[in-house]
Amino acid sequence: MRPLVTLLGRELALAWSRGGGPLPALAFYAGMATLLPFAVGPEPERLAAVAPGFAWLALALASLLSLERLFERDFEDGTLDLLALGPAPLEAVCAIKCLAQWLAAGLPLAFAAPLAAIALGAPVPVAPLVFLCALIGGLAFAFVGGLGAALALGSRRGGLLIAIIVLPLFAPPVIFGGGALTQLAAGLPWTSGLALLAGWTAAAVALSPLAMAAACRNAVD
Amino acid sequence: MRPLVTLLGRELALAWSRGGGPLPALAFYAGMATLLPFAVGPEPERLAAVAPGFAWLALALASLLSLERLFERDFEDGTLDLLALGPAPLEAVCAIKCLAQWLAAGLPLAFAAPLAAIALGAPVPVAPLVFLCALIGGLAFAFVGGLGAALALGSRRGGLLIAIIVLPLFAPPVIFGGGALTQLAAGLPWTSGLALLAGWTAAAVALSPLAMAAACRNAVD
Amino acid sequence: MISRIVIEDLALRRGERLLFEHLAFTVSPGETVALTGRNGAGKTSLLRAVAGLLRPVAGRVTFEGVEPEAAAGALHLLGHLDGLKGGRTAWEELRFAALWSGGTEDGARAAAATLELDRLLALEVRKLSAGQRRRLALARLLAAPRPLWLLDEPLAPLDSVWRVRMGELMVAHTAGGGMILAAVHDPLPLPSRGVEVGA
Amino acid sequence: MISRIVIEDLALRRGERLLFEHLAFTVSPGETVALTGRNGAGKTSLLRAVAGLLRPVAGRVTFEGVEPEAAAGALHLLGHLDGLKGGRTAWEELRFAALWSGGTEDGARAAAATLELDRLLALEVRKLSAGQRRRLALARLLAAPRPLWLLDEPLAPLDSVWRVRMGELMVAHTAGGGMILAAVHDPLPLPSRGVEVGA
Amino acid sequence: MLSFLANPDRFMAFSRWAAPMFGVMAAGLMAVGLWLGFAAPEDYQQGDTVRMMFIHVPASWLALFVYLCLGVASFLSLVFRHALADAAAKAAAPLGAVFTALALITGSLWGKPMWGTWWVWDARLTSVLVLFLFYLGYIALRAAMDDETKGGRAAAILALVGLVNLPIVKFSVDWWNSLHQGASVFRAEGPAMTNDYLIPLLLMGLGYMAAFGSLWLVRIRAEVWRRKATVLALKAAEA
Ligand code: HEM
Ligand SMILES: Nc1ncnc2c1ncn2[C@@H]1O[C@H](COP(=O)(O)OP(=O)(O)OP(=O)(O)O)[C@@H](O)[C@H]1O
Ligand SMILES: Nc1ncnc2c1ncn2[C@@H]1O[C@H](COP(=O)(O)OP(=O)(O)OP(=O)(O)O)[C@@H](O)[C@H]1O
Ligand SMILES: [Mg+2]
Ligand SMILES: [Mg+2]
Repeated sequence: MRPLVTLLGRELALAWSRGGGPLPALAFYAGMATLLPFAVGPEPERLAAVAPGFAWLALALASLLSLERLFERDFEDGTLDLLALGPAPLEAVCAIKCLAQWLAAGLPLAFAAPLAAIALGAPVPVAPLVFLCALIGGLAFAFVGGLGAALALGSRRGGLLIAIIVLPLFAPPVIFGGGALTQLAAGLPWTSGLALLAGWTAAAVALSPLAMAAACRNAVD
Repeated sequence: MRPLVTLLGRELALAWSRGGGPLPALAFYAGMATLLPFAVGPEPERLAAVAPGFAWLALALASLLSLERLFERDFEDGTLDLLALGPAPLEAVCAIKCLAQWLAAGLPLAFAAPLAAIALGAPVPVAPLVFLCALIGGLAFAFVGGLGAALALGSRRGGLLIAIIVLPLFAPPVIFGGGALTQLAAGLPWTSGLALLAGWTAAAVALSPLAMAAACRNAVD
Repeated sequence: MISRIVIEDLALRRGERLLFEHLAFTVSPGETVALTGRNGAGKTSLLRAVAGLLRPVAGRVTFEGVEPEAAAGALHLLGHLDGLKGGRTAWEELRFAALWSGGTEDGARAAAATLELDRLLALEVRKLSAGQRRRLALARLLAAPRPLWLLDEPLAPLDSVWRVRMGELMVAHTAGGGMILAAVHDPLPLPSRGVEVGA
Repeated sequence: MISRIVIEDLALRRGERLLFEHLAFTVSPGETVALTGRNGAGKTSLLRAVAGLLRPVAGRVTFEGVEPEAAAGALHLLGHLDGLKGGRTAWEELRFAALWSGGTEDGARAAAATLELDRLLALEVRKLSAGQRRRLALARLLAAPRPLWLLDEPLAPLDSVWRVRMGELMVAHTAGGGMILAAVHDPLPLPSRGVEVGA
Repeated sequence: MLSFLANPDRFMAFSRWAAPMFGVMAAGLMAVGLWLGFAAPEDYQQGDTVRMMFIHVPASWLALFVYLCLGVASFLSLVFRHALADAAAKAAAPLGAVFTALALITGSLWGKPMWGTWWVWDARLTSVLVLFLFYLGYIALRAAMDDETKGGRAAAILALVGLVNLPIVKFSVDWWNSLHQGASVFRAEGPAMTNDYLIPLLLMGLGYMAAFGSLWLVRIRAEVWRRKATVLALKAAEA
């Protein structure tokens, strides 16, 4: 356990300085909330209707674009060798990396998302669900994004590949979370959407480390 | 001139493979257009109303998140020294880098943005304006984003710095463009918003290379 | 403890090219083996294969006396790429490497003292000179004791004084039962057995 | 043409530390100067100062015979960091460096032939061995002719055969009126004048 | 069967006559299937457009089936490092992409008269699009790696990950309410379709299957030959 805790500390510090901590997340949402009225027109009820969904989608896009390079640095500067020769299996290393990424970037975004939704006029009762979706979904995005990043290691056209690989894996959680949000807005039961999201996240967290580790081993070879 | 053309070719190739050329842009928008209905609900008229604004916003976000690291690689692997010792002033080098980034990533995004807006049901007459905004605004985003990336070189907490530096510079063009789009949608004159956007872009293209070059010299020293 | 490392009938391929075949030698505790060979002969690839990062197309590498799964925990690999992050301080990097490889913080501090890095520990890695950076990388070997050292041109960026010091530290490691497998272009400043790769 | 390079009363500072002061020497056409000194003495920093990338705190570097603005165009700098991108092919990198430094594509091809890189040009840089990669970096010196070469430990990763070959190429460069300023820990395989940094 | 074909020489011998045979079978089955399909009576609701079914439904089946083949081949190549399995996976991907594209195109052509729209973002349609993206991702990932074995392995990992999408495509119509109809042929209670439609549909399905088998074998053979050629060229270059 001890080495993994050390690794988590290091990865957190790196992700924090790479992503800049919670401030960019907040700034990102602040910018979105400022702009949206301009883009959609300022009628409050129209804004309020799309606000939660926007907050949710913006989270997915932000994850998509910032997770891309999770492994590349470590691959290019030889750190991946060091990690592969450590006391923990590479699966655990990959999981820790994604977890750190989520803690450093996903978690602040999850806190910012409901604030942005409310600032845009979404009804306050929606906020907890936005938070829950962002919290759970962010974890899935982190792990799935890490998988894309690991698979694209050592290839030309990294960005292209990651987008193509990750998009199909991002679609289901976005659909589940969006479903829960629209159901809630329509006054319908929304737990099944959230449950599906949680299930997808659990599957992603459980399975993608295996694929990530295999991809890293393949890249290091 | 000859070396600058060579440099443009190289930077294009790098930006192309870093970003993956036009396909991720298309994939990004395809993903967005796919997911937006799920996130905000599929009612066509609601979608149509937010579509142009969303396409524009997504462009800004994509630029913000992908431009961050424009200089970092070159700084860390010594290429910046090579570029600084070349036949062209560093200002031109920086401008070329931003231009290449725009050609390789911004331009495809500009073509994809109106398509995404239409796919989401925006009225077809809005499309040319979305394209114009994306085209002009993308150039401003590229140069301003490059400035943030150059300023953050060699500092710890790069991400944080970039966010703080770049976001205030991103806000005005986003607001001008968004304003033009809502004006058009409301049947009001929209040229002033576009003119402001063009003015901002011209200022950014003219001034930011000076600041970028100074920041690079400082980092190399 | 590892009682011996046996390399038998080894063949490595990179891309489409076969680097070498039928390579065989052993490393016993207390021994230093210097790998020599032309550029591109496959010395670095061989070190990576011994570390288990590269899968040979034929033959095998056996660590006698330890389980195959534990082999990775018995060695340090110091390659051309030293796995140091320019933006972190020397101490952060050394401390992490020590704890990650099973050492302690005190071990890291002692290693830094041995390699006279104390004054540099607060600096960011990217500010170190080439020789200082290499010393930091070498400090990781001392920070967590592991019997086998796989070194890729370990002494090249060091000045003459540090080459001698490092030679002494390598002698001390082998004297304590350690093993060293080093790819070199210049002779090592300690008694060693040569193995030529891809001759 | 540069008639001489004069370094007068030079002092360099990194961070808070003064590396050296009152350093003075000259390099004339046809001369090779070998910079020696302990790790961290400031050899790399001196090379960067001569290239104009680092601003000295005192003294100056003068390129006699050329405008100060044209100085950067009269030199090649090959540092610890070689400015090669792992994801591009060797040929792409060499070709760009040649055109960027005022050379031609034919020059790049000739340089590759001289350094026997032809077979490797299609490979991605990250796949080259350390010595092959260094040869690629050295090929850039030949691909675009510039009178002054600033080299940071240029021969360390090369095998013995290539050290000799590279020595011959350096002799050829100085014989044609070129100048070489090289930071080294091992003696260069050609006649050179030594300057000790930070003694 | 699999272990019999795992031997490259036996595979080459087998595929040599099997590939053309499957091709002939495909032509025959599809000819009869189309004939019967056009002879079948018009649907009382759908009119003539019902004939789209004979193109659309088998293409959709094949889109799923080929992915399954890709997954199995990828698994074998990853676990047993079998070169032939890798070649089979490589050969299957573009075929699967074509079948998926065909399903998407014919489906959306059929959707216009039936649902009044070319496309809706519902679970079945979206999950098939996702399937198409997985095929594209597989092809792109392979193509982007200089090193063929590495590219093959990375792509195989992706193919295995994509297997989770298969049940989603299959059961999306049951799990979410969708415009698209549920299963009417392969279901627990037996087919819900008159024989007028069922027989040509099944013939077309078999025909598509045979066509896939034939093209797949041909592509694997080509890949095996290509690899032999590169090895020979390398030997010649080194000598
Ligand atoms: C782009 C749009 C469409 C897509 C992507 C699509 C996809 C699919 C897929 C993947 C299957 C195979 C399902 C399975 O094996 O369980 C299928 C079957 C089928 N589709 Fe579509 N479809 C589309 C449009 C349509 C339309 C417009 C109709 C007609 C109203 C239609 C009618 C059918 C029928 C009758 C089946 C056979 C169901 C069965 O027997 O299992 N599809 N489609
Ligand atoms: N992925 C790859 N694809 C093709 N060739 C490769 C790949 N990786 C390495 N090579 C080649 O393998 C050979 C062996 O490289 P290696 O780094 O093992 O050599 P080395 O003996 O360490 O050389 P040096 O003394 O220069 O460090 C080189 O010729 C290199 O070009
Ligand atoms: N930005 C910086 N801030 C503080 N100190 C620095 C900075 N950059 C370099 N140094 C220090 O300056 C000194 C000189 O470094 P330099 O790279 O010039 O040495 P060198 O003579 O080339 O050594 P080597 O032989 O190890 O390559 C080193 O002690 C280094 O730690
Ligand atoms: Mg090597
Ligand atoms: Mg130095």
